[in-house]
Amino acid sequence: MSLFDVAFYVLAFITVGSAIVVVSSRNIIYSAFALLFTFFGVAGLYVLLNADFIAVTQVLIYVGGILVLIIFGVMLTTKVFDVPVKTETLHVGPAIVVTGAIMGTLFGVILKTKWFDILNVQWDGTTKKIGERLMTDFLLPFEVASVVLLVALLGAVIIARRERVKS
Amino acid sequence: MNQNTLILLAILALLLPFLGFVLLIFWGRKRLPRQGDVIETGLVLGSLVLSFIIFFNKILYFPNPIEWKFEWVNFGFVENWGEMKITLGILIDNLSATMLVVVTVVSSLVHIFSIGYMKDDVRYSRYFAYLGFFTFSMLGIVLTNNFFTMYVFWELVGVSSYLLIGHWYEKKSASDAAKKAFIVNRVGDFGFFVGIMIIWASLKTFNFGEVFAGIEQGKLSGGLLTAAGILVFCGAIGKSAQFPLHVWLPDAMEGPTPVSALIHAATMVAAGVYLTARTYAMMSADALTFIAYIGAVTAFIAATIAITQTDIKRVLAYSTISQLGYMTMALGSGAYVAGFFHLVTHAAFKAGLFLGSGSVIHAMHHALHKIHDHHTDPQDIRNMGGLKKKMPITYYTFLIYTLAISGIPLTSGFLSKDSILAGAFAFGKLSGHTAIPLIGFFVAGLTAFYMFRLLILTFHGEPKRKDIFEHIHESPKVMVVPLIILAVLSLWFIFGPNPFDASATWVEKYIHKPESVVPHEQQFEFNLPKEGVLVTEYEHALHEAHIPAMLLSLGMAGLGILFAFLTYQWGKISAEKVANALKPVYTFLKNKWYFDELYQNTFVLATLGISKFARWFDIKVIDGIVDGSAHLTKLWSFSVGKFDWNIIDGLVNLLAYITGFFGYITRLLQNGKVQTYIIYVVFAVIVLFYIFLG
Amino acid sequence: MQILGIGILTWIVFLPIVAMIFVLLVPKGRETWIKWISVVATGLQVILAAVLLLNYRYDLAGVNTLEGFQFVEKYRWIDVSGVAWFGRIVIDYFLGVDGLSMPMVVLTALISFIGAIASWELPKTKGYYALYLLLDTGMMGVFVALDFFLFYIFWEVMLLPMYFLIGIWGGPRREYAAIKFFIYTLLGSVLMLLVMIGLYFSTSIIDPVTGEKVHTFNMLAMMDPKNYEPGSIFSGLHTTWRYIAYIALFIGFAIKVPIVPFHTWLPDAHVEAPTPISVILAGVLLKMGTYGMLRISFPIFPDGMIKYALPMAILGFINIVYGALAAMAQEDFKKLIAYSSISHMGYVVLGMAALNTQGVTGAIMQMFNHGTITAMLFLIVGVLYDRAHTRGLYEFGGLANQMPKYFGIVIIAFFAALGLPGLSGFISEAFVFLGAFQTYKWIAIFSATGVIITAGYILWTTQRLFFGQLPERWKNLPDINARELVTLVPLAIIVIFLGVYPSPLINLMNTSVNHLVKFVSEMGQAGMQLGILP
Amino acid sequence: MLVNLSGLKSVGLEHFLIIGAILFSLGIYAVVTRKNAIMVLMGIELILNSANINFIAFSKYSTADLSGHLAAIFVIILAAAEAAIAIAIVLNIYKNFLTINIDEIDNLKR
Repeated sequence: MSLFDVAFYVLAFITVGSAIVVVSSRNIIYSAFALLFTFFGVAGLYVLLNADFIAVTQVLIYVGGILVLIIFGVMLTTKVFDVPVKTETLHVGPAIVVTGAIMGTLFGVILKTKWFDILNVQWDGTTKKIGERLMTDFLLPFEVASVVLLVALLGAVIIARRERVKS
Repeated sequence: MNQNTLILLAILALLLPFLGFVLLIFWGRKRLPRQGDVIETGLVLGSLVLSFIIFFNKILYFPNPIEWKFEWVNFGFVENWGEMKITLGILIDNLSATMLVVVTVVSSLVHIFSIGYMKDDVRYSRYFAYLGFFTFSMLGIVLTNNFFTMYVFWELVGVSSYLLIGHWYEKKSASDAAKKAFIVNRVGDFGFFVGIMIIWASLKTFNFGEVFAGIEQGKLSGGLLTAAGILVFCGAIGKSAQFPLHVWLPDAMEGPTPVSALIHAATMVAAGVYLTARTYAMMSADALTFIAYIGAVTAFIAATIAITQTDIKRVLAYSTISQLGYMTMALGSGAYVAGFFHLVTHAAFKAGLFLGSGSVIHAMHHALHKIHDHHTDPQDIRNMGGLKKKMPITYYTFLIYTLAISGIPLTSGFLSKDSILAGAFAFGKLSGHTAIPLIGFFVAGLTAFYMFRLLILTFHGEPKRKDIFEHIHESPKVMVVPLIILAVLSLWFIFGPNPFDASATWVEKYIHKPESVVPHEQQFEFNLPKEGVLVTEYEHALHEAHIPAMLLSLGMAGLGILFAFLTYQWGKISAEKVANALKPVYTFLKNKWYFDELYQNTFVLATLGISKFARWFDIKVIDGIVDGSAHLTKLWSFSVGKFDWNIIDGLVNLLAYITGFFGYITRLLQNGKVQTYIIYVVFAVIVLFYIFLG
Repeated sequence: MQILGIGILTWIVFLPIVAMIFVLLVPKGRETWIKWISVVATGLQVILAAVLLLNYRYDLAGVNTLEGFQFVEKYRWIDVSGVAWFGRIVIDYFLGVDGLSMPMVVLTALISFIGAIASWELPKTKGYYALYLLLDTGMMGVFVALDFFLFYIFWEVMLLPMYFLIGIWGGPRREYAAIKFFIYTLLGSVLMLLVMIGLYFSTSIIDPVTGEKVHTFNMLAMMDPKNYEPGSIFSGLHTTWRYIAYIALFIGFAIKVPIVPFHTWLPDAHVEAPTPISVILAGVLLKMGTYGMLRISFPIFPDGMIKYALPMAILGFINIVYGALAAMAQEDFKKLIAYSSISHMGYVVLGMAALNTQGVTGAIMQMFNHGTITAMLFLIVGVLYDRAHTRGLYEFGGLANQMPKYFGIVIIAFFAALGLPGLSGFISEAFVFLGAFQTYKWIAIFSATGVIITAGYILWTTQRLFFGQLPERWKNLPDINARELVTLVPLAIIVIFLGVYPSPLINLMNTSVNHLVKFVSEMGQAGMQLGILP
Repeated sequence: MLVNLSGLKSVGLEHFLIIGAILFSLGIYAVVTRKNAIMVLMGIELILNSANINFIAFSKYSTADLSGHLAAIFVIILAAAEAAIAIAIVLNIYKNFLTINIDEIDNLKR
């Protein structure tokens, strides 16, 4: 059991454990915070996978952006002080069955499959390479993504804008 | 003057009255002067002049018949027939020439008389138009050379008679009489037409000459020939008011009196006799016997009825029927010339009688009008009497006519009647049908009796209604002149120099009995020429019968006159007592032998009944079946509809229900919650995964 | 003969359709245009008919020979191969006239024209005239079609507008009358259709275009026994199937005539229909039945005709007498005229059954004359009804003084109807009787009694309407007006002219009639002699 | 934790895939069960993360190039955009319905 393995298991534990908390916690605030740990765990896993740029991006965007956004959403839509921020669940039974089924299926598939050509490449740093490829092969998706982001920004603003003319 | 000119004149004479009709019917009432009466009268007078020209030319210069034909319709060549065509035309022989004169003379006089009589009538112009139309049709009958146009004009005469009888159509009785006249005539015409059909089918022609020639060749003989003869005579039965179709003529007196004179006394009713004379050659012995009996029966029935009638015109009407029966009887019994002679003389004096009665009625009418009496019948002889003083001209002319019709010497009637009776006498003797001369002589007496009864009651004695009598005046000149002319025409010298010898008259001289074309075995034996003998048995008998018949008829007439005077003038015999003594007979006669009632209750009611039944049958049975089948169809479709509703629709509904059930189930899944759908999606993905990869 | 490159018969048939399109295009509120278009179109039809008459050759017979037909137009209309088990279907657009159809074409043109004028005052002008013109095309087409299929199509085309014209513009019981008319006629059509199909599969001719043997609807081909395929249903002569077909066809046409007992649609339809439609119905439509017999039944089934001539003559007799009797019992003026139509069509049937020159000539003349006379009669009823709004015979009286002109016209029409010599009705009746007498003596004699009954009800009606005292309520009835006179006077002139001088009409049909009689009697008897009896 | 510890092989592709699968399943579970829209959103983030893990893992062990990384970048970009929009929508929903419980917003059914 190498250090790599140990690190993996630790990170896997953090990720899965916190994800379970996200899913199972009744309090939405707890879920949000547990999600923070999940994101960190995932970022760690990225590091293990030699994906330094992605790991950083993960932390920056998910933790710094999305999670903050989610917490804002929670804050804005939940009367934190009056009413318990507990959320209700519905059809838990079918959900467990279905998710169990899908998880079992995925596990079966993953374990049964003979994964060919295990390379296990080690990169020295991916940032530069990613940048190059973004500017060459993936230029169009890159630009489209920027447009999408812009539109999403505008859309979000318009949708969430408070209508003043309302009586 | 050649034949063609004569034909041309004949056509002109035929068309002149028609021209008058056309002018008057379109422009008469408003445009023409005096509503056109003068025009029409003038045209008929023109016709009269032409007729005289034709008449004298014909009998003086043309011994043979003049005929003109034209092809009217051509059917081309026809299988089993040959060249099928219908030729029409005009035939002028002595018979038609004489008749032409008779018709135009009477017609002209009636026209003139009408100017006075019909004055102030509402439909004055139309009246003259119809008179013109009648004259045209009557001349058509006279001049035609074939059965077809004979029938055509026959019917046209019927129509003009219909229109004239119904001239005062506001009166129900007038329009009823007109209708009756036409329909009864149609019955006779039906027989006539069937006869024509037989002739056409067997002889392929309508032309008189060709028909007779064909019969002579034996193309039509036996029972069919007799049938054809009798059926053609049926036309005469209708038009000449012979028994059993005589019922229309008395009713026809509803028309204006001059019309009665022209149509229902002198000309149209004589057309039947004329037709019989025309077709005389084709009459077989059986047909002739039939004709003779019809004539005799008619003469007898009508004479008996005439005795009891009180309406001046009805008496004359029955007398007309009786005289027509006489003529028919004469023709049937072989006295061809006598029959026709009587037609001619009768035309004059009967027209005169009617016009005379018209003059009386006219006077009565005006008198009643003066005293504002609108209920008294101006035609009833029981209201008259003593008119002799007030209307002398009318009286004396009327007297002459009465003498003529009674067959008193010095009148034309004596000449013709005597010949008829002689013929009947000979016929009765030879054929054994003694009833015919017996009836003949008896009716001669009756005729004298009822005619003098009429004369005495009307003109002699004391006036029965003084108030009316006060206002009676002699008729105007325009009415009196025709009376005088007709009276002159009723005297012997018009016809022949000897007042006692009919054979010396021009009628006997120029009109000859046509040779019969009937096969010998179908003729009377006594009519057949014998070898070595110049005259037939019949002619011989006729000659022998002359003097006895003359004496006997004179005796009968004298008796009749005597009784009339005894009863009505001198009051020796009370008419009422006699009537009461013979009550049933009197009632029977008074009611005209109940013919009208008989026909009404049999033929008319039966026809109406059948027609009602036909209507009922149509509505209830045929339409019942139609509607019934429609209902059945509806019922069937209704049950099909039920079936549809319950069974087929049931199935459909079941299907729909099942679908709905599944839909309901599915709807349960479809709860509108996104997350539920996501479960389905994921589940489906798993299932699909296992399906494709499992 | 062509006008603008189109055959004159096509013109005469389809001119009304063209006019109908114009009528439909007329904007709202211009009803007068519609009327004038229709009148002009039907008037042009009359002119075309006159042109036909002027160019007509009197020496050609027609009937069963193509060469004998005139103004022939023959084009391939439908030619479809491989239609299921039918094989190749060939239908020709085949028009032509001969002596049998020429009088009817003239009559149709004339009556349509007069009907169009008489329709002037009817409501819902556009729909009415459109249907009227369509009807006109149908009628004209029936009389000139020489292809059975085409004939059938025109026959049906006529049916539908008639249904609506009665059903919409009719009197109070119009729906009943329209449906009755429609179903009755449809029954006849079905029988005709069955026979037509049977004939189609029995006959075959060499197609001139491709040279192969094809079935045909050509009527002329159906008249020639050589064209019948051996073993087919109608081959041979005097077979049971042919008799059945003849009877079926006869009933099909008899409904239209109408022959008792298939006649009850007629009184209802006539009474309910508006005046011009009654005129068309009686003036033209009834003749289609008898025309169909002459054109189709007789020459195609001469054997059946000969065999059933006697029953046909008896039916003619029944029609005459029964119609007249039923007419006598009517209280409705129009119904009386309707029944008189039945009676008068009986003469046609009797004349045709006689199957000799005079009888058939009389029959066709009666078709023509009845067309004109009965048109007059219905117009006359219309005139009275328009003024008094009632047709009860018992309600009138004394109109002769109130409406003298009307009375004059009525007298002409009435006397023509009762067969007064000098008017056209007499000539045809006389010829019918003269013809019938040669073949069936007793039937002719008994039928002639119908003349007496006719006189009875006609005179009775005259008396009811015109004589006697005028009831107070009719004191203000106006006399006949100019437009009505325009419709009636031409007919009256024709009635009088043909009554005095019928030769023009007789010459028109004579060659054809003689040929038809010869052809039918020879063909019908040929089979008997050959002993091809079943 | 279905990993067989006794025969533990060194950490490789499978391990990361398993983590991805677990996260995916948990994400699905959150999306399906939670009423709160924001919780649903969190579930979606989990799913996206699981996908990213897979991309990166395959990139390292299987394809040996950076395509996976790039895909992951785009996923992250879209996730960011999606989160922004989603939150905006949620706020809007809250404004209109005064709740963000999805089961109460069943307009689809009507």
